[in-house]
Amino acid sequence: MTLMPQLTHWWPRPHFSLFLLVLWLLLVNSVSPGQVLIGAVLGWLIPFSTQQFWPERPHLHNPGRLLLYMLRLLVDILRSNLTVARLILRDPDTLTPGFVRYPLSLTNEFAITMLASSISLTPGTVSAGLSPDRAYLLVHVLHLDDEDELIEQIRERYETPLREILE
Amino acid sequence: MMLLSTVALPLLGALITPLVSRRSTAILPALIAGTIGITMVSVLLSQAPDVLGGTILIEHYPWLPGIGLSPAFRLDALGLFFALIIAGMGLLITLYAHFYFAGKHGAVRFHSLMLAFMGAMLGIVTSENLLFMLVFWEMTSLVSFVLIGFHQDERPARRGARMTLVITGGGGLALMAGVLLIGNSVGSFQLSDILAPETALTSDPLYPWMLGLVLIGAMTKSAQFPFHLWLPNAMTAPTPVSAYLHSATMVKAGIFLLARLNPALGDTDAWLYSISTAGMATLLTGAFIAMFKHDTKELLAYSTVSHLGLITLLVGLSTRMAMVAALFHLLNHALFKAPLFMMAGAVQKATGTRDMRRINGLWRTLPALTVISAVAAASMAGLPLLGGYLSKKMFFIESLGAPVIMPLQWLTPALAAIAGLFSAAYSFRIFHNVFFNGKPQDLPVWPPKNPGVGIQIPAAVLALAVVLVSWHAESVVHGLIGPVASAAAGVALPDYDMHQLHHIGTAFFMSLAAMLGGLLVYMAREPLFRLYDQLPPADAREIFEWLMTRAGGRAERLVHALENGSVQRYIALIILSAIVLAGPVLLSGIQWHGGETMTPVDPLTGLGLVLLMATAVGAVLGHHQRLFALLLLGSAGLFVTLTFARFSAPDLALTQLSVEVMAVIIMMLALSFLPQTTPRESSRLRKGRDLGVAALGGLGIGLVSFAIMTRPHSTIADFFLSQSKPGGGGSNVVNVILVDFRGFDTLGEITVLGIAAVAVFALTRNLQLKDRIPQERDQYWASNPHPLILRTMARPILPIALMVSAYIFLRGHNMPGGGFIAGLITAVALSLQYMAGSLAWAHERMLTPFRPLIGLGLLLACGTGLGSLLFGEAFLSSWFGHYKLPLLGHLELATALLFDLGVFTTVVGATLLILANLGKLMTVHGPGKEIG
Amino acid sequence: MTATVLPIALALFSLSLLLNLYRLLRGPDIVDRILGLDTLNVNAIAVIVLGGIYMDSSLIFEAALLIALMGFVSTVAMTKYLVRGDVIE
Amino acid sequence: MEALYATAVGVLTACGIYLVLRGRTFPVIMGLTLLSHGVNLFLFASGRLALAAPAVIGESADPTDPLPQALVLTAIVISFAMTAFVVVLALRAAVELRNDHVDGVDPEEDWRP
Amino acid sequence: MNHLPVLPILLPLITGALLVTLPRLGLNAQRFISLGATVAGLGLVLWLGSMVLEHGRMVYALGGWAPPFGIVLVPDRLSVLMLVLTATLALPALIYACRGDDDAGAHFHALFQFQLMGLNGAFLTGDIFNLFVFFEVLLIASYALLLHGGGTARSRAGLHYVIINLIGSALFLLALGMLYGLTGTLNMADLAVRISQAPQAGQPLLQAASLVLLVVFGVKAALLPLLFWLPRAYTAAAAPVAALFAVMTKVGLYAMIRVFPLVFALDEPLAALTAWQWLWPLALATLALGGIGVLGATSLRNMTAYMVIVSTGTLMAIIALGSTEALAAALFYLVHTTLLTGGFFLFADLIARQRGAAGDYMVVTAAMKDRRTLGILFFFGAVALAGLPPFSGFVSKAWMLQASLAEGAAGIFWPLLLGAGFLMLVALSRAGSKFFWRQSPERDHDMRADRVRLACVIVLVGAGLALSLAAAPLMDYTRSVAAQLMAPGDYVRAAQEADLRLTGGH
Amino acid sequence: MMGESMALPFWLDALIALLLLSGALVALLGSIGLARMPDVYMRLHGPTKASTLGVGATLLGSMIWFGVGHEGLSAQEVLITVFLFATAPVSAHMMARAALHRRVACREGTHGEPWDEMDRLPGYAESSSSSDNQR
Ligand code: NA
Ligand code: NA
Repeated sequence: MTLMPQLTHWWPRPHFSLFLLVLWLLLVNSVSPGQVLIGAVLGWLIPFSTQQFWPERPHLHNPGRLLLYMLRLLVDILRSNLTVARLILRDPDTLTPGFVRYPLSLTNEFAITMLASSISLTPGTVSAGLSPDRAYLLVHVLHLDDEDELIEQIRERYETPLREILE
Repeated sequence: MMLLSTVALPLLGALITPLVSRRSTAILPALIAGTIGITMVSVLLSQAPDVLGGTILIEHYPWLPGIGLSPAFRLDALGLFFALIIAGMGLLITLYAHFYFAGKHGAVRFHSLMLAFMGAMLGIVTSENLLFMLVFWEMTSLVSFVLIGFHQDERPARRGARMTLVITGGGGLALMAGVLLIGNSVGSFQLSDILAPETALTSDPLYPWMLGLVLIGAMTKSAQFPFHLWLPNAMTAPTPVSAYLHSATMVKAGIFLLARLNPALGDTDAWLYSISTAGMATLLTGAFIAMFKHDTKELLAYSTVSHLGLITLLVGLSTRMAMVAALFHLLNHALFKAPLFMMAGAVQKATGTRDMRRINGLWRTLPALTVISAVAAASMAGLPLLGGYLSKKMFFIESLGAPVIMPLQWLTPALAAIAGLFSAAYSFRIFHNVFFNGKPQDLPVWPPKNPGVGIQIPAAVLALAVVLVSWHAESVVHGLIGPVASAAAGVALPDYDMHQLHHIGTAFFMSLAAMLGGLLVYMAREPLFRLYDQLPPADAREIFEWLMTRAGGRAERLVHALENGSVQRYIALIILSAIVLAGPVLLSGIQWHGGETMTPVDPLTGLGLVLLMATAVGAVLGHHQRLFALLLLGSAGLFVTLTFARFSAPDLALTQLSVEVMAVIIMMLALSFLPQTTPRESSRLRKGRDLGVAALGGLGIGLVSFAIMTRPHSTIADFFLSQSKPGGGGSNVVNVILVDFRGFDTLGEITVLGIAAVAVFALTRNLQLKDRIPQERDQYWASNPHPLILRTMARPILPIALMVSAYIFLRGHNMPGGGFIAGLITAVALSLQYMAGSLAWAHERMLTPFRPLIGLGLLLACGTGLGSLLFGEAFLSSWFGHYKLPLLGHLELATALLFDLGVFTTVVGATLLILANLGKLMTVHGPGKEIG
Repeated sequence: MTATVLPIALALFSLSLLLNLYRLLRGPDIVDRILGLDTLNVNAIAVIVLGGIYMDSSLIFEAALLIALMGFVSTVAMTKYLVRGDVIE
Repeated sequence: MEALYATAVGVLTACGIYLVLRGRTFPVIMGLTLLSHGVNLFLFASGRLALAAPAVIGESADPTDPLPQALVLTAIVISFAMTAFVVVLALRAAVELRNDHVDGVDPEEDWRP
Repeated sequence: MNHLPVLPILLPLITGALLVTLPRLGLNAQRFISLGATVAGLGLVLWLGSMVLEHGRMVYALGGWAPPFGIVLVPDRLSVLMLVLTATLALPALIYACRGDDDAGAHFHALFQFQLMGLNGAFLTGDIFNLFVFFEVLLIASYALLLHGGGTARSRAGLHYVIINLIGSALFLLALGMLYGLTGTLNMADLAVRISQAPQAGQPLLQAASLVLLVVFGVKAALLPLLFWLPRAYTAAAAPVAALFAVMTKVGLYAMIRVFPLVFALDEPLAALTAWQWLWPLALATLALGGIGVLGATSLRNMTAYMVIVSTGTLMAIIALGSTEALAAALFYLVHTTLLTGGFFLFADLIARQRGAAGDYMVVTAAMKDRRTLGILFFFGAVALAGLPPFSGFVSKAWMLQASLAEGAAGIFWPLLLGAGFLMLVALSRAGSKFFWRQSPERDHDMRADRVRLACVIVLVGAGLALSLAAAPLMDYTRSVAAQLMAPGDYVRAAQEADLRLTGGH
Repeated sequence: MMGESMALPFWLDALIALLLLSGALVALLGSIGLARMPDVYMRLHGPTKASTLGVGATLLGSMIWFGVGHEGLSAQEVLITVFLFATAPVSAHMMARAALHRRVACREGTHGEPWDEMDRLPGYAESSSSSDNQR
């Protein structure tokens, strides 16, 4: 380990730096020039000094669609909560839980993560594992009616958009 | 100066001898010692006329006047008498030793030690300061110890030496106590004050203690019963030592001391009975046993014991003339015993043994020595007209007039006569058995060789002295012993009536009876020996060793029963001590409720506190399941955090939370190498005891806490609140206290953290964890350690957490936050990378190794504090300023921030160093490779 | 209206805390306990935020932020421990 | 509130003491942690309990005593350092002594070589 | 402004930090830095001593904050005594360590410096919480030093030592909480004033606090029944560390004589303090146990550890008498015993290095190569330790006996003190004869004693003689220390009158 | 305690109240699920969704409350919310994985028990990290 190992990129993540600047201004709750300066410096310095920890570069094709995806996800989350609320208050004995293997077609790591997260946040499903060869996601379903329908739903609502956005 | 140099010269000689003699001829040490001896004798003799005339020479050298410990010397007749014996005898022994050690190694050591001893002995007898005398007193014990152990490779020598040291050293300690009591009572340790007529020690309530302690000191030194055991065992020393230390000088120190203190302590019933009883017991024991010893030196040793008893008895008798008798006998004993020892040494040289059953008929080989020994033995036996006869007769006379209570009046002379009888018997024996009594039997050296003239000269000189003293007994007694005895008695004594020694009275018949009886006993020795052999064997040395070993063993067992290595017990003792000490004080009339009104309980806070207690109790109940208990511990930490947050301590809440998580992670890292469960091994009793201790402790702390919280409160806090902004430049008072008002505490605190991290580094550096304690879980270890989802999510968390950390850091001075918390956030964020990636992966990406971070953090904090020195301010004086900059607007700069940066850096470095090195243990790369 | 709702919300969250603690103490598996603690952390965030509204002070929100961060990290650490027997390797 | 708080301090301390008296290193370390919780809360309370009165200038009219907070902060940090150290030491001792008993051995065993 | 008071803390801190910052630094460079700093530290404390002699007492307000608000360092005669003693002991111990002990583990020199920093800080501070902090600094450093070099015995002893001291620290905090909760201050002088003015209702709690402090300091000072951690810890530690530890028990003692007379007995006699009353019986019991332990020890190291206990028992017993003279005698003895026991820890190691597997255990082995030199040295050291003349042990013993007699305490104290001395004599003579007199017939060990190590031992053992020769000035000094301690009012006045302005924003 | 001075528009007040109350209810629902469900996998569902959402709603309410007229909009709540939503699935994933690896039993009647295949997939060795191979 040497002091300052390969810090190759002088500005590794411009978008992220911008995000950090905004985050800083929100945190300090001020837009004074001094704070902007500090935020800008930190926004550059932190990604710069930690770039080795984040070697992957997700290529975002369409930030707008990602936002849209997020919005849809939010709606699904709200819906899922209503579903889960109903299930939780039901007699647990009437539930039919199960594990479902969801065959993945995504390859991008970030995309897989997004998908897994989306599954976990939405109706009655938790992504419980990723097969070591990344061939499928193991999904636990609180109340399993129809396995194929569930897989189809996930593919349609989440995986396909994600592939389009991220791969 | 004269007396000081008298003492110092031999001591100096002792130091010089080994230095100069290392590679020179064998004669040099003897030459040095001899020169010193001659100087001593002549110096002392030059003072003799004045001193014997009543002059007392005193010299003071103030050293530690505060505790009365100052070298002070005094030469009066008593001192001179002893000093002459010491110096004169020393001179002769030096001569003797030169021949004794011819061809052997050890002469340098011997002469050096002899000189040291001579100096010490002279110091004892010329000390004016009683406390300082102890210096010499103990020195003689120590030198004696070394000399007895001269032949280190011989087991009896080592044992004898240790026994002597233990007995005489112990006696020295008692003497020290006695001297201190005397000095305290008199108000001075100077003999002039102690011996002054107006001193009335005998009426001091502590007089029995003084007497007892001094007596123990004197008795141990002078080998009085029952402390006499060391003397025969000291015979392992080279013969010159025996002759000098153990017959002529050191053993007389006790008697000297008694004589010296006689005016101050004597003349009481206690003195009379204690000393004379001890003396009598010694006299009889020594005389009786001596007869049965086949070893020449052992016989002489017991004989010495016996004669010392006799002298002691006389000192104790306190009759007007007993002191004269005592001192005269002391002189005679020195004169006749030393040549006998010298004879024993010479005979040993001639025959290779000291066993009188083998040594016989040596008169042919050693005719001169036969004559010399005849004179000495005759004096010892008390044959008429020799010194021994005279002094022994004096003794009989004194025993007849002993001021003992009525029914015992006959006892003293009777016992004295019996002792005299044995004394005569062993005197005959040592002479007859060695020089006559048939032919020698299987001697190691055959034929016996004459050891030369030189070695016999000192003995001849002494034999001559015996004759001279006997011849001029009257002038010796009147001219020398008289003044000496007067000095010892403290009052001028009339001249001893020498004529009564020539009367044919009771004393004469006692002498006669002793002599004849002694002859008879000697004749009947063979059956007596057989009788004696049937007595149960009692080897003092063996008994002593057994005692010592046993005492050591007992001590070891006792100590290890207490210090049994069980930290559980030690902890219980500590906590119990606190309870036992503080408990009673608290229970005595304390008002628990201090009078302040209590804050009302709101349900949520109440619930939080109840949950806090529940988690703690849960952790105790579930502590056998370690991970579960750890979880509960973590939640207890969470509730503590919430408690701090609730009671207006946001900084504390932040710190507690971060620390808790870090601590739990560290404990979990360790747990993976430890058993997952704790066995149930405490007995019911132990659990009960622990519960009791815990309940008492908890109750006490709870009550005290309640008592304090309900008491009115006035603190220095107002200062901090009012000065925080104007003086410290920050509105978060807690932070200003930490980095400014009490920044020194914080400096210490981060130093502790830094040291802990470095210590963890050092501890784990070479730790081999090859053998992880087997766990049932092992079979499932087969999965990707760095799940994709975690890995991906950990990426963006790092920069965001760092941003938060920067935010917390920068706001710390004015809002909750600060360097410590920021440092922990950074460390946690980085440790997440360790978990999500791997140690190696994450470690390659660190910008810097961790130890320099710790050091630099400390240096930065320290350097910030030092900066104020440049401005003439105290260490850690803070400085801050507000600036309006164009474009950037308002800006505050403060040294406190720099200090806090030091804190931040240290915390990051320390925490990561600990984590990385613990994590390192888990990797297959394992130890060996330093991390951080 | 907020003022009226606030105590109710706090009471509900307290109830949640109790349920979380129940799971934490009850188990049965260690994963259940971790889950209980994790949820406890999340609910504690809400309690802190509500407390902030109650006291009209956002001073302790950093504590909430920290609980979120630290809670996550500790959950990750514990689950890693369960799967791998170690946290960092 | 003070009574309840004091009870909590007492219970934490008692739990700490009980665990500290156990025979294995791990419970002892947990006990030390609980004990330091109890003591920290005790030290904190020496500034008295105050609600909604953080010692931040301008946040509260009657701020609480900040000094005990600073002291407890120092104490927390120090006890963290100590805990980290003792954990590693316990680990090392367990590895070297092949046993995680606090005494490393059966207490009856003779400790001398 | 005179910054001398803070430098004995900063110098080792900066040195230690520097050594941590440069972890790749070669061992020789580390030694050079560490030795240089230690020598400079000795110079510093001597200089500080001369200043204190001139002014009587200095008050250094850190950060410029006037007491009682900020932390003050109050070097007085007692502090100087302890500082010089520590520096004097540290130097030979460090030199000894530089002959190879420092290479047995990581960061010896940094830890050694941190240890010095903790000790010096504890001796200088006038703030009770700051005292706690420095206690922790010196403790964590001592934990690490104790474990330096590794091995099972160290791990076990270290674990006990650490756990016990952690509990001690918890108790310390408890006492501090009580004191602050009742008085609202931390500066010792201010505490003293506030305690003396505290209402009657608060007295039991304050007394309880003082008793908890007694336990805390008692653990550090090795007071029965709190001392059982000591023998094994001191026996297990590397020799130079154990030597330095000789001063560690004295820290507890220092804290007692610093805190109790000043803080709890400002206006009333010390003897009226409950904590002080407890000290006497406990100290006597300690003394007795120490004596027995010395007799029962099986290795020279272990024996020396028990001699440390004897010395703490003696010290605390004599201190418990509470008179100025007794205190002065105790302080003289403290100097003597610290240097001598420190030297003997080194000596035990020196012997052990000569005897192969037998180490310093009292068993018979083949003769040592240097047995004459070592034997003579042992003889003098033993004589000095057992309190026989002409060494400082004798002087201090004579003084302590007299002082206790003046207080009417001779009846119990004398037999115990003299008895312990007697037991030491017995044990040391046995040890000496086993080490130097009795040899098994095997071939002699042919390793020579390292000259530098030997010199270190000679210096420390020779201190027995030097202290005896220079006893008069040292006695005067300890008298003046005791007089200063017994007049806590002066301390309070000095601290209160410290002419300081508030610094901060300019 | 609550700032009495400020006058909140009714609808905003109502919104905040609604957010707080619904947030609390949803979170409670999650906790009930945690307490009530029969196996660990089913218990995971409540907290990951409900509690996150409930707390999110509370945070949103707080954000509005502080943002309007109090201390101005502050980012902490946003940050916390985002953070919670980002991490909750990861936590759930990790816990589920842990449960699977510990072979924590699921309720009887659960479809498709996954034990064996998770550990014995083809290509497992290649895809796992280097340290695995050496164990
Ligand atoms: Na802060
Ligand atoms: Na989470």
